[in-house]
Amino acid sequence: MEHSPVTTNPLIIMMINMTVVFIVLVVLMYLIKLIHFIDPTKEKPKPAQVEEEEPLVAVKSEPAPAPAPIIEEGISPEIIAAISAAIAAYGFSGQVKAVHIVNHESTPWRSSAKFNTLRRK
Amino acid sequence: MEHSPVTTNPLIIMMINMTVVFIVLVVLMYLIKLIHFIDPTKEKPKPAQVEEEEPLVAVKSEPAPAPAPIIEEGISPEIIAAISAAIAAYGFSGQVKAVHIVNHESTPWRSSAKFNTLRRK
Amino acid sequence: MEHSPVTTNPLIIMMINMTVVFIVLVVLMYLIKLIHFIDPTKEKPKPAQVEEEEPLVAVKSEPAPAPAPIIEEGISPEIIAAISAAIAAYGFSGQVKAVHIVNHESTPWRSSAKFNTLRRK
Amino acid sequence: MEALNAFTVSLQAVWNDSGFSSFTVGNGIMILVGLLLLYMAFVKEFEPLLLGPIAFGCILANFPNTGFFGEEMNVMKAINFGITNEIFPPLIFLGIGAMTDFSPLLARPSTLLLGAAAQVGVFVALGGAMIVGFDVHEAAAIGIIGGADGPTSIYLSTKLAPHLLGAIAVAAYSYMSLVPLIQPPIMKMMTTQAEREIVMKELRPVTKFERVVFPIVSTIFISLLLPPIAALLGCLMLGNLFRESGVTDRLSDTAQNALINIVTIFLGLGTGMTMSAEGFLRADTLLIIALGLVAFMGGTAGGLIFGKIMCKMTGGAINPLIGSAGVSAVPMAARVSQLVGMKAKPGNYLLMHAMGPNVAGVIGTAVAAGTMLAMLK
Amino acid sequence: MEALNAFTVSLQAVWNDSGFSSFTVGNGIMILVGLLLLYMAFVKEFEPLLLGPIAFGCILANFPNTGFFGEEMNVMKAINFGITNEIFPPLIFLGIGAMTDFSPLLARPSTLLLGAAAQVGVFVALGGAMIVGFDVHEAAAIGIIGGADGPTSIYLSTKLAPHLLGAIAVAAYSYMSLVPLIQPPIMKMMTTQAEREIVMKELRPVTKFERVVFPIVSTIFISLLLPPIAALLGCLMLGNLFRESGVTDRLSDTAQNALINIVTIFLGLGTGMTMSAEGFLRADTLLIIALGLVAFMGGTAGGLIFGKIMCKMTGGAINPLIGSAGVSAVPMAARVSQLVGMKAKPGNYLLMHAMGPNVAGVIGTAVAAGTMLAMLK
Amino acid sequence: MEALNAFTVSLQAVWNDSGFSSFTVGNGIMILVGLLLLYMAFVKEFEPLLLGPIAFGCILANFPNTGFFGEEMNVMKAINFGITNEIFPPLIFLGIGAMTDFSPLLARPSTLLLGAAAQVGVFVALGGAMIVGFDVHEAAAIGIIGGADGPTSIYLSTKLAPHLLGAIAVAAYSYMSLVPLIQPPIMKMMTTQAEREIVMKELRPVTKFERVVFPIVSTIFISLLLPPIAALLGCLMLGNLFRESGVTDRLSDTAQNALINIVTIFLGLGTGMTMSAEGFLRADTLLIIALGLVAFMGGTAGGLIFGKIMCKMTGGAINPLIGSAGVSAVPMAARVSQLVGMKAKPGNYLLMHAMGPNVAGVIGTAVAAGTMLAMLK
Ligand code: NA
Ligand code: NA
Ligand code: NA
Repeated sequence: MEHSPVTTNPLIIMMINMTVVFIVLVVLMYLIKLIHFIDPTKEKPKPAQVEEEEPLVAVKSEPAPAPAPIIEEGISPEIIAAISAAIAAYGFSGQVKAVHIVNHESTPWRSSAKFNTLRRK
Repeated sequence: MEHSPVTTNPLIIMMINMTVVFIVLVVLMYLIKLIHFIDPTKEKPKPAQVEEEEPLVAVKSEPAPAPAPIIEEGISPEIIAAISAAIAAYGFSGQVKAVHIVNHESTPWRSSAKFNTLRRK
Repeated sequence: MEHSPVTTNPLIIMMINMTVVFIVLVVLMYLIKLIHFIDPTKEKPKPAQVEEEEPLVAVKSEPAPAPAPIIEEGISPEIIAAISAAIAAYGFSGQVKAVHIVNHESTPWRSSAKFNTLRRK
Repeated sequence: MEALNAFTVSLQAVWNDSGFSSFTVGNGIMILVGLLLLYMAFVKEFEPLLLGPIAFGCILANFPNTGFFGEEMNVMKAINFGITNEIFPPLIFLGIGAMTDFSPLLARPSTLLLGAAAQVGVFVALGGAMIVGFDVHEAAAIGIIGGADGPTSIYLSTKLAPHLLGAIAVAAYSYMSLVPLIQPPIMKMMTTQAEREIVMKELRPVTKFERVVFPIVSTIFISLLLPPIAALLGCLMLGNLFRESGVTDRLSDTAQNALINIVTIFLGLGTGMTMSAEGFLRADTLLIIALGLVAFMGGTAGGLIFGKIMCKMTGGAINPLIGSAGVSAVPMAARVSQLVGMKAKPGNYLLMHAMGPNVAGVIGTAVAAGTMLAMLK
Repeated sequence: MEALNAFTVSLQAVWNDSGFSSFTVGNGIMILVGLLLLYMAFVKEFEPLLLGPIAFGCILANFPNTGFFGEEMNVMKAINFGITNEIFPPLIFLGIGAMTDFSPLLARPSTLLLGAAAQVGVFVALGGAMIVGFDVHEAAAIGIIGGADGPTSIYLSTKLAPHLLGAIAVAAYSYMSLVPLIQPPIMKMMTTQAEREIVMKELRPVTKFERVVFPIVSTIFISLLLPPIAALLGCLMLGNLFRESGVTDRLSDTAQNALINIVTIFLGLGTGMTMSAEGFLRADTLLIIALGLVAFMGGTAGGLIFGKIMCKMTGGAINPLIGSAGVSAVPMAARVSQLVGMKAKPGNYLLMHAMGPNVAGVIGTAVAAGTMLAMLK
Repeated sequence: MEALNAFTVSLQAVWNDSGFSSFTVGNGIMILVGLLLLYMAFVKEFEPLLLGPIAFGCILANFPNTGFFGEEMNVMKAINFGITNEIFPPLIFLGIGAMTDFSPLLARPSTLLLGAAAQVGVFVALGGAMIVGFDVHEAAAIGIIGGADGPTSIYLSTKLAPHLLGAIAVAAYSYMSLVPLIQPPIMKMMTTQAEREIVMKELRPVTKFERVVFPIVSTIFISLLLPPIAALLGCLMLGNLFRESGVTDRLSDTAQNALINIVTIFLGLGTGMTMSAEGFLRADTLLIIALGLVAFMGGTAGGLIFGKIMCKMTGGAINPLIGSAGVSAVPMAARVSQLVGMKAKPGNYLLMHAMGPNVAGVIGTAVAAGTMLAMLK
């Protein structure tokens, strides 16, 4: 299927291609939203979001008995850790011990460049 | 070597094939017996088989000083463990600590389905 | 590039080949010396070589506070260990704990034949 | 205006060359089949290591215009080359050999007979397939499903009936996963409570000599008698030698890890990619699936019947429940024997005893495949 | 005398057939180029896993009389076969998929738009390349450098402009390593201090259902729309399925270790071996390197601009700094977003948020490649 | 009656197509040879990693009617493709390079001369082979046995005398394992007690710079001078670079584990499968084995003589016992030097010093192979 391009104007070629890329990724975005919408395993949204109440300084308050993390079925520990880290990062919890934010962080593939800024305590 | 089958009768084809399979595996059975027969490393059969004396209830009798397992040269620890397990399973020894019955049990290949019924103590 | 050999005299063929091998490896020897010569990371030779003073019997003299090994940048720990071992082997130091002389020693590739003569203490 | 025109024409061109424009109902159904297989593989955990890649390959194969099957070489075509030339199944067997412990079989060689008897399912299905109209080559490939041995099924199918490869592979791996559902009712029906309660005598120790000599001798004997499976059986036994020799652990380790995993990905993907709509969406496929079930049940029954015979002949020393393990499906079928035995009499550990017929079933199925190839090829 | 004569003639023959006698200035320069690349790879640590083998391959390719490119098959020719037939890039993507966590993208799917916007660099470079005189196929292959995605660049180049493969691969991997130098100035220039200080809301949890369904759905949708990248995207998503299914850890492990490492060695060596003096030592190569930089900067800017738009539209919920991560260069670009964010406001952890556009950029570049292939091939 | 008739005919057909019906005395003897090699590999532990697969391949190759060497592609034919096109030896060398530490050689570069001197065995055997009637190509391939380097022997044999591959590979790997028996008597005979007691000065430290630059420089120099071994030597040195660069541990690890193990299985099997009765059961094979022994002994003597010369020239700084390690057979020959040294004077640790000539011998043999290829090919 060898085509002769419909135009030789670089600008038009750029616009066409860019448009197709955007269309594809926008559709993909809606597909992800659809997956989330139909997800039979997702947690129902909770009425009161407790996390937003604790102040930033409470990060170190380990003596206080922190509630066990709510573990949904089907969510991997990494995700939980990541979420906990996000919460911790903004000062809402004193309970997270160690965090692997994303798996690329720990794969040897990229081991030459390491950031440890997110590892806490 | 493309043959035209000698018969189109399914029943006869079945019988022929089944017969060949049986012949092959029967010969293989005798080959295994032959291997065992000529095995220069095999232990001579002992006159008195002590294991058959202890009753089933003795499985938990750990305080009694159990004899060290007789280790033949050329027998891998797995086999010894397997044998010990067999003995233990039928109540003749109180000495086995941990058992890998067959290697499939521990390979990751089949890790999705795990039985631990044979692990004791 | 199929040649007819210039001679069929085995002796001459032997001499020619051997000469080429020697020429190549001699040049390679000088290349290694050149690499060492231009090496921007190499340590300057020290005026006094302390190591040659201690007697052989001092190998076991651990109580004496041995100096920390001089670690050049760019030298792997294995090399240091190897060097330390060499020194230790001739009795000049009481400080080496464990040595991997060459990596073949520890690769599984050759694990069937193991020498432990160089492992000390 | 030129811009807008070019724009429309270009989008049109992308659409025209896309898979959507050439998409057939068949493609759609096959993608649904692929999704169903993915569900079976990943949610129901039916042999996910193989059925996962097979399912994904099935989906990939049904995207139009990908050029996977065109003139030009590409990664999918290279994988297909390994399928159509039977390169992958022997390499899988190399790893399986390195994972297999033949000791229970060597300790009680009579269990080879159970591994032979369980092949009756193969030939029952072969006969059944011929009766419902498949030709003898197709029937042989279908029958092998009853062998409960994935690589052997794929090997035989590519040689005798490549157009049925997808259906046969899917049936073989699915039923292997269903062994814990298919076998127990048959086992209970065909054995008496007294038989199920039989406690077997412990296995004798097996020497390293036996474990090393067995793969060599069996390779020589079987390969000489049935040359068409020399590659398959040779690789199985070479892998086993790597395991048992005691001096080639490196090779054993790689055979049962990196190598088998890489080949498994390719074997699965390549097998799935043979699943075109024309080949798969036919009444034949349903027949194959039905015949596969017959084969599995036949093999189970065959093993049990022979188990009962051996039980009689040995004066009750053999628990017939280990017979059903002769279908192979290692080690699932052996576990089923154990489970049913434990239900009849708690503490009746049959697993080790069932491993004999279980690994014998692998050899038995390879021999059955060799027999059929020798007669038909 | 015969001896001495034979001696002289033989030495002369060895010299005549040696590489020295056929050595060209071009070979010499290319070996120097290879040495420079080795220096970049091993001392400057520019993607050493790929650039190391590429550099070594470049050196090997410039030894005369090795017969690597002759009639007879040999190991280097076999590796070259895997390059020219696009066999290696999909296998690399299988491993990358097994290493990739799409959760941040699934938690905030709007970041896909940033992954799309960052592809503007690809097309800016495409346009630029056409303007400076490359034909449209070459221009597309050059543009893809801006995608910051090695395997995709190699895949597209082999399909559209194989003679430029070496220069494009080198540019792509070099700039990927230079992301921490190239991006920060642009990021600081294009964003305000207030924007950089924006703290983003934590990501919602993502279920296993989402993580398993996403690779399947995206494979189906994108492969149907853009069949030319079905192999590449299919392998990426199959690898991701191995990772996420929870029941195929063996395959995931091998895909991201033994398999990807083996293929990386071959891909690098094979790519380097396309770097002949005639192909590389041209003004075009400098143009390609310049255009590659334009592409990277364009992509960074595109992502940032769209980040600013999203920031506005969400009332300040999106920190525009995560936009630059849309160029992919996983996970380097996301780390750059984090670093610049932390400099603006200590404690402003953007890494996780930037991983969304970052992995979206991988998909975006594959889609851009597919689009260009659909239009041009 | 039809049934019984069909039954008989079928059994007859199976038998006729079986290997038994076409079995020759030659096959039988070769299978015995294979069994003997298996015994040597697994019981006597003669290089079991290579000799095991070679032996098994030899057995497989001598089953008639397997179709391994027919028109149709199959796994064994695919493996054979990798042998006949010299694809496997360079990949083995990639792993060996990743396992090799050149530091002892870099610390004392004069030991390269010992690695050169030990090649005298190669050329002695070459001359001997020509004298007993082999043509010069065959003689070169036979001579390389003296290099004590399996992959190089296989590489050269496939290029110059593929019909002798099996015998040469078996001889090379067998003698490598016999180094601890072959060398010590020669070493004791050719050295004085005083020489054996020489304690060598410790090696100087080697910098990372040297370890990284050496493989690059030696690849360039040797490949330019001897292009026929560019693939072999390039792979050896690339593997070494993976090891020494410090930033490619992933690749180094895979090269010396998964990759080398997979290729070892294939190389061994494929080499063994060239061992047909016609090719192997000839008086030539006995000659080759005898010449191989001559080569080994010649190499040992050559290394020792040069060691004595160096001992003299350095005023007793070099223990001549390290000369015999120049035959390579890494690290066995170096251990033999150490053992003999320790017997002469307890505490005289020569291992590290002998590693220099030992790894030099690998390079020396590759150079010898390159020289012969340059002159003869
Ligand atoms: Na079976
Ligand atoms: Na990208
Ligand atoms: Na050598």
